[in-house]
Amino acid sequence: MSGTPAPRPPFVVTPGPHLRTSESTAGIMWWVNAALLPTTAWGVWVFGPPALEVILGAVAGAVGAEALANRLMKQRLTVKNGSAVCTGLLLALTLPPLVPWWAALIGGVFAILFGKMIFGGLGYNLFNPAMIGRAFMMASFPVAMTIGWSIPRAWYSRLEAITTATPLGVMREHDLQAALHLIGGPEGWFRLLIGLRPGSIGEVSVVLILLGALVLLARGIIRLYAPLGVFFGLALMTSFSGAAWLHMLSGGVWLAAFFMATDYVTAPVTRPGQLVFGVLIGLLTGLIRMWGGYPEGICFAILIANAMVPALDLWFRPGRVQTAGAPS
Amino acid sequence: MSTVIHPGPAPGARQLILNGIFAENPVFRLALSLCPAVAVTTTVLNGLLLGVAVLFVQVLSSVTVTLAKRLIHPRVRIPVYTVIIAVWVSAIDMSLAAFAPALYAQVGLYVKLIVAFAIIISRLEVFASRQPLVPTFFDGLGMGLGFLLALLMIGAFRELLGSGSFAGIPLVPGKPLLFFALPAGGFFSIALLMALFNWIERRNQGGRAGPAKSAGGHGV
Amino acid sequence: MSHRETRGVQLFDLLTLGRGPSHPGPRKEATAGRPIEALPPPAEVVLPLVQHLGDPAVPVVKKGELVRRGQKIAEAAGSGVPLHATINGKVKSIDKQAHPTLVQAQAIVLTSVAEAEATELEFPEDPAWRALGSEEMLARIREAGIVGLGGAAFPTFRKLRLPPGVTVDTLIINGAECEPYLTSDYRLMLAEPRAIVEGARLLARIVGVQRILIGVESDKRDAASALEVAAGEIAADGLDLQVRVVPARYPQGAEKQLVTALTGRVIPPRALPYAVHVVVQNVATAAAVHDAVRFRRPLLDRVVTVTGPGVVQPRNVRAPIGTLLADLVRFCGGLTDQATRVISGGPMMGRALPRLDVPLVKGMNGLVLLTGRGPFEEGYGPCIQCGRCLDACPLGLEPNQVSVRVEAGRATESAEFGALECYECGACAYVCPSQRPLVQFLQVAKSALRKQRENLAAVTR
Amino acid sequence: MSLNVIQPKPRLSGRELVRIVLSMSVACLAGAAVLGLVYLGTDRYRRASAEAAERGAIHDMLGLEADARLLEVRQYLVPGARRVVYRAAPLGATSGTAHEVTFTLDGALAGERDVPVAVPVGKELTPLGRMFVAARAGQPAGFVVQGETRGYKATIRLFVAMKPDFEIVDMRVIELQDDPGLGAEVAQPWFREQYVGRTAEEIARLDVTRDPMPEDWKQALVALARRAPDGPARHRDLLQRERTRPIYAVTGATISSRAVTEGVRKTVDHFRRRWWLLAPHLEGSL
Amino acid sequence: MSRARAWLTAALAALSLAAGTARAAEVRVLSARVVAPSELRLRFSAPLPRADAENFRLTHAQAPDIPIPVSRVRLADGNRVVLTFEQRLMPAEHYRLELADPPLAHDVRPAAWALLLSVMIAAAFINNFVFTRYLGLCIFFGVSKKRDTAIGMGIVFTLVMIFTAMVSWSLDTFVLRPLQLGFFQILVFIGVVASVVQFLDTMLRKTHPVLHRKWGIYLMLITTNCIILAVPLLNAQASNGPLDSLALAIGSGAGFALALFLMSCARERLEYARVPQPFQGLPIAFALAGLFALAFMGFSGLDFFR
Repeated sequence: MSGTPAPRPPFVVTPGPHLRTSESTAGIMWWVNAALLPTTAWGVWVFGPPALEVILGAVAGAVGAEALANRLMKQRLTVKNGSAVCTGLLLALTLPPLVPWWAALIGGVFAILFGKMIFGGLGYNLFNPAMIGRAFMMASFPVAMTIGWSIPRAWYSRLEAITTATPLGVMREHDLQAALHLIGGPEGWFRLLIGLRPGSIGEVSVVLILLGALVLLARGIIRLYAPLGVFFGLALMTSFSGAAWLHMLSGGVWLAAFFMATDYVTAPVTRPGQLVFGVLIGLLTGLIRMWGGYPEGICFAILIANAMVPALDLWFRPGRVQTAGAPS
Repeated sequence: MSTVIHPGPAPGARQLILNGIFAENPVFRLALSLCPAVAVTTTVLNGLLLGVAVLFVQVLSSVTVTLAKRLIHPRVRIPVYTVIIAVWVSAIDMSLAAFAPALYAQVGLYVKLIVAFAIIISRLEVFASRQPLVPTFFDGLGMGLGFLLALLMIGAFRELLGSGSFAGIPLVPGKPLLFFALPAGGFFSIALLMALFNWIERRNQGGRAGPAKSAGGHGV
Repeated sequence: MSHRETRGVQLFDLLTLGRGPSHPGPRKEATAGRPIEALPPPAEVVLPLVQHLGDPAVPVVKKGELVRRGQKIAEAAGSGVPLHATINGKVKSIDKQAHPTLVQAQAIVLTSVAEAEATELEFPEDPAWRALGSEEMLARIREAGIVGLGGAAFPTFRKLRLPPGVTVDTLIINGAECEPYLTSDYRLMLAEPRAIVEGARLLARIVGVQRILIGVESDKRDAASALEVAAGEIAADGLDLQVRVVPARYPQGAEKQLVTALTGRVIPPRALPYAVHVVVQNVATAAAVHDAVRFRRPLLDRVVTVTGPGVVQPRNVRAPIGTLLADLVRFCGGLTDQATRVISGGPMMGRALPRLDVPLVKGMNGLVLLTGRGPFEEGYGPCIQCGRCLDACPLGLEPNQVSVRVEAGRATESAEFGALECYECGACAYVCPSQRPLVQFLQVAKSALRKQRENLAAVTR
Repeated sequence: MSLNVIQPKPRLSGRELVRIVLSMSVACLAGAAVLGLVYLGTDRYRRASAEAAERGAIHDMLGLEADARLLEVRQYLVPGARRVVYRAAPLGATSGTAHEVTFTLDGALAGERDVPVAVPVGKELTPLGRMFVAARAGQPAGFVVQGETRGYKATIRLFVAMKPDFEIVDMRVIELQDDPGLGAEVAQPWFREQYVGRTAEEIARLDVTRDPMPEDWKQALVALARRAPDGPARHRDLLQRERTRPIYAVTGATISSRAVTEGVRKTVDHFRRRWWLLAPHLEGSL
Repeated sequence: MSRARAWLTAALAALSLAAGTARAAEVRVLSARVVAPSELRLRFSAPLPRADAENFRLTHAQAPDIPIPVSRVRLADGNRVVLTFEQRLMPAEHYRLELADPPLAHDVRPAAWALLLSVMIAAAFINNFVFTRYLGLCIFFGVSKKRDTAIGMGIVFTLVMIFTAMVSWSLDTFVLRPLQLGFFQILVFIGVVASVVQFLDTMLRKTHPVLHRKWGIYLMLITTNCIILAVPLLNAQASNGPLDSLALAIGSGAGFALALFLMSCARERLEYARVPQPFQGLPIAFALAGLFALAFMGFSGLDFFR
């Protein structure tokens, strides 16, 4: 008989259950941030220092705004849980690389203050804060948000003009042929896949986004319902256009499908709800791209679908254990 | 209806006017009839025009009602009030169309819609129909001025942020935050100004716990 | 399949590569391999008069009286059961003592005496034990002081006496010990499969059913086969007894889950298994029933798992009822330096005790000694709507919705999210990444709703 | 307060009913009277100010002196008859005669007559558009024509002012729903001023470029749009340099810029072809 | 017997042949569709005798005297012709096509239902009354606290809106305009709203007392609402026809109901949020409406005739 002799009161009395998973909100958020790193790094490598400036601006804006709001609302500092960083990063990754850094900063501030903190902080917001930030920037800095695209890798070779248009922008302004020409002919799908095309900082590399998404999937942080819904909806909507594959591979579909449509707070909680939510995003994206007023519609599609989430949560409730199955 | 019905003799003119501007500001405090008013306040001038229109309609209707209150049968007073307001709105509408056509072109629909502003008929009901001419006039003036000031504030805020100008005079080159000139920005401008009003009020109350009155004070 | 998801959803979950909702793992390694060890008779036992749901027993011994192990020392009163001496000893006192669940309660304290002064009562087999009528069997069960040994401590004779109008067609023996760490039922199934099977047959005869299903979780297949072997060795008597393996997943051992898993029937919210024509008994209870009917042996001891990172040598112990927990811990090598928490029962649904000088009661199936300051030490964060609790909840309730309503001071608006149906298995709180005390939120909501209902009833009356 | 209306009402006595009806009738009659008076009082001003605004805008665009004559030409379609009718009368005239010229759709003269201005056009005629002709000493001194084009989001309406030789002297966007800060910039002085001074032939071949507009040129355009008398002289070098170049698109709004350019081109082209037919028949009206 | 049948068959065959040739002589345009950017796709009931550019004359309805030059004529198959023009054509707009041989004319424009649908979609989404025009805010913020209320209000509202719009349109078209009494517009329209509401109220009370108890309160709230008045005013302003007016009313009503429903769902969720004190109540509702408006910006420029 060894060890400390019992009894040794008092012991800690806490409410049950007395075991808990090791997962934490902060842990999840930092994993998401980590999963975004590959595509972020690629964005910086492809679009050069301007992209880095935009990323730093947006993240600084988001984090600063969160700290400020914590202060004003006399809350505990919530910056450490990584959600503000995540919002800032996601915002930056959806921005054109040549947007001025201060615009990204303002966008980050707006995203956090009016997309999130005004409702009381993490968990209470209805709209994806990053997308609120982006929509706000589209409204406030329309020119920068329309023309701030950069030719991939051009920054390094110091070409005279490095601005260009995105494949979707070209498709909107001219036609499919012009868009195909921009990405280097029908074989351009490979460039689209690895991310050598003009576009938002973090949206270009499908492969690296997928890598990050796989990490999150493997860790059980996200589920595939919403992303599959997005792809399905977009494919359905664009299947008439004859350029469905271009629609699927360009723009921010992949980033949005895996990192925004899966945002816990602003997506439905149940699986069927998430699936419908995703399909809605896909359909709306296709709608806006083909008939709407913007070449890329995913940002607004997410916001509109976010607006539907409370309703979706009401319609798609978890399968409650009912009396069904009991013989009467 | 949260509007306070004043018991006893009517207060003085000064107090009535201040009441309309601050304590019962129709936009920020009573949250009534703000409907379309905010829509056109992308600039100070638009706000001014609409505010003046409301001011006139309010004062003229109040005065009409208080003068004609003996003639109005209580059973049909609401329809009669509506008619009175509609008449004055039409009159103001036509006058603006005739004398300020350029500005009117931008806010025309909303001038016509003044007829449906709940605040006007509610002032007729709670004040003009019970008080003599002079206080009614000042009450209408106060309410109208309160509305006008609120519209000017929103207009100034949105014009400054959205277009970087004041009353059409550019102050900064370019457009600082175009967002605030858009419909979405209009909602935000009002939210921010309302929150500011609430915050100031809470500070003035010295921390007395009173959740924003405008919240509960909604007319429905 | 006890859980709500259909096969299609599970297939889809596979696609996600995700692990699905995380569940507390079994964590039974420390004691699963250890056979039951008998605790030497302790120097003192504390026998509370209430160890069951019902009226307290009435002492029939006086202070200073000498009692023998097995002797009745308190008579059943009302709906309760009697109490027996669990050691040979002298009545030291009859007064208020510390109680693991009631904080303090009347108890008979016995101090052990030497073999020479008193000897254990003998319980010879009743030769006619297989042919008894059900009323006789029920009387013996009550007389033996048997209560549900799975944790509920509901007097077994009452559960077996069907309310009027209730018909039952299936008896379920619960061998799905789903609480992490606990292995007492598991070891009992390995050690005494025959007693369990015989007990099950007796129980079936009492409630008058032909079908017996013994549910064992898939991580205890050896126990299942032991039971099957035992069942095969016993001569057939027309009863249909099957041992079935159910998936190991918390809270598989909860009545509602097990009934659904074995029969496909779903117990309606807030109803008892009777509602679906089923009676459920724990394996340990079945063994005790066997002893009571065949030998008229009262419930004197029970198997308890003493385990967790806070104890030096985790063991499965057969200990007399009334043994002080401190004695149990001492038998298991004492506490480690890190031990900070004492959990009576399993770590999911058990309760934390502030002290170890309380007795082992009939319903206590585990003693888990944990380290650290508990899961909610850092305070909790806001609900981020991740939906993990929805996946974890075996009933399909919405703890997230309930919790935000309770937080906003609107607990009474949570009825439609199932607050009243929750049986507090704790699966939701286990998975919550924001460390929200969901069980407590649900409790608040439940009591608010009950109060509201009472008020309403008072008004309408 | 509106809830009062639905409260259950006790039965009315006959006298009360009369009073209620009277009360309502008085209110309505008085209201109608007031409105009628206001209408009579303001309608004249409304028309006058609308006309003055139109006249002012045309004068401003063409840079006319105050006493210049303005002829308004309205174009109608005679449905089913494959004919268009032009009706010309002095702007704002309420009396006197209007000159009507009718052409087939293929441009052959089909009729010509004078009618009193007071006689309204037939109800069956479909209005097609309006154009204004300024006249000085019996000769056309300039034209203002309304045109429209399809913008990025909705139809853009514009006014194009031309010299008698169809060189553009001004262009204004009067209706537009494009994005503020983006497509809506086509209404800005610096953008529209780019069309000024281009001849009809140049307009017909006009292209749009996405190159950034040189800063000096932008400043010059803003200054020129103010119509200072010495403007063209001061910016002569720039004008020479830029007149042959394409229109610089609004940054980020190439589609809107192209749409406006197309609208101007079409407006000038259509007007030239119509004026070619019409001019000989309007000489008397100028 | 068999001979008779043979005769009959022969006669029928001859008849149908004659009819066929007659029909062939009379070529009709079966369909004409503008495809962006500059194509006109035509389908005729019979092959065209001439398919050169000079045979076709396309004009915009607003410029019937200026033909749009044809740059290319392509015969897809016997009855199908694709014309390409030197200018952009707009699928949403109205053109007139004339053929020299055979002499025939055809109006090229989108189907009426498509135009009405686009009016409805525009009113419901692109120019949503609440989120872009700020109309009906009183009611919007007043009744969007509870979902049930919002749904009831949305339904009643849409119905009343359609009713008043049609009555107002009739009065405006058949009384006010012909008599040049435009200055009575406001008075008449608000009278119509009040009467319709009163009428529905009485009807409902008499026929469905239960429904009346449920929805009567909403009916009364409608009288002093600007959104209900805005539809007739907008119709009058744009001189809309009966179908356009109806489409606008339906679209506006549906848009308002949608806004109300979404807002009420969101606000129910917001009840449990920790909104900072100065923003509690209406300010947060306004901010929320602002975010909705920001989201609805996504619909701007939506055009199915693109």
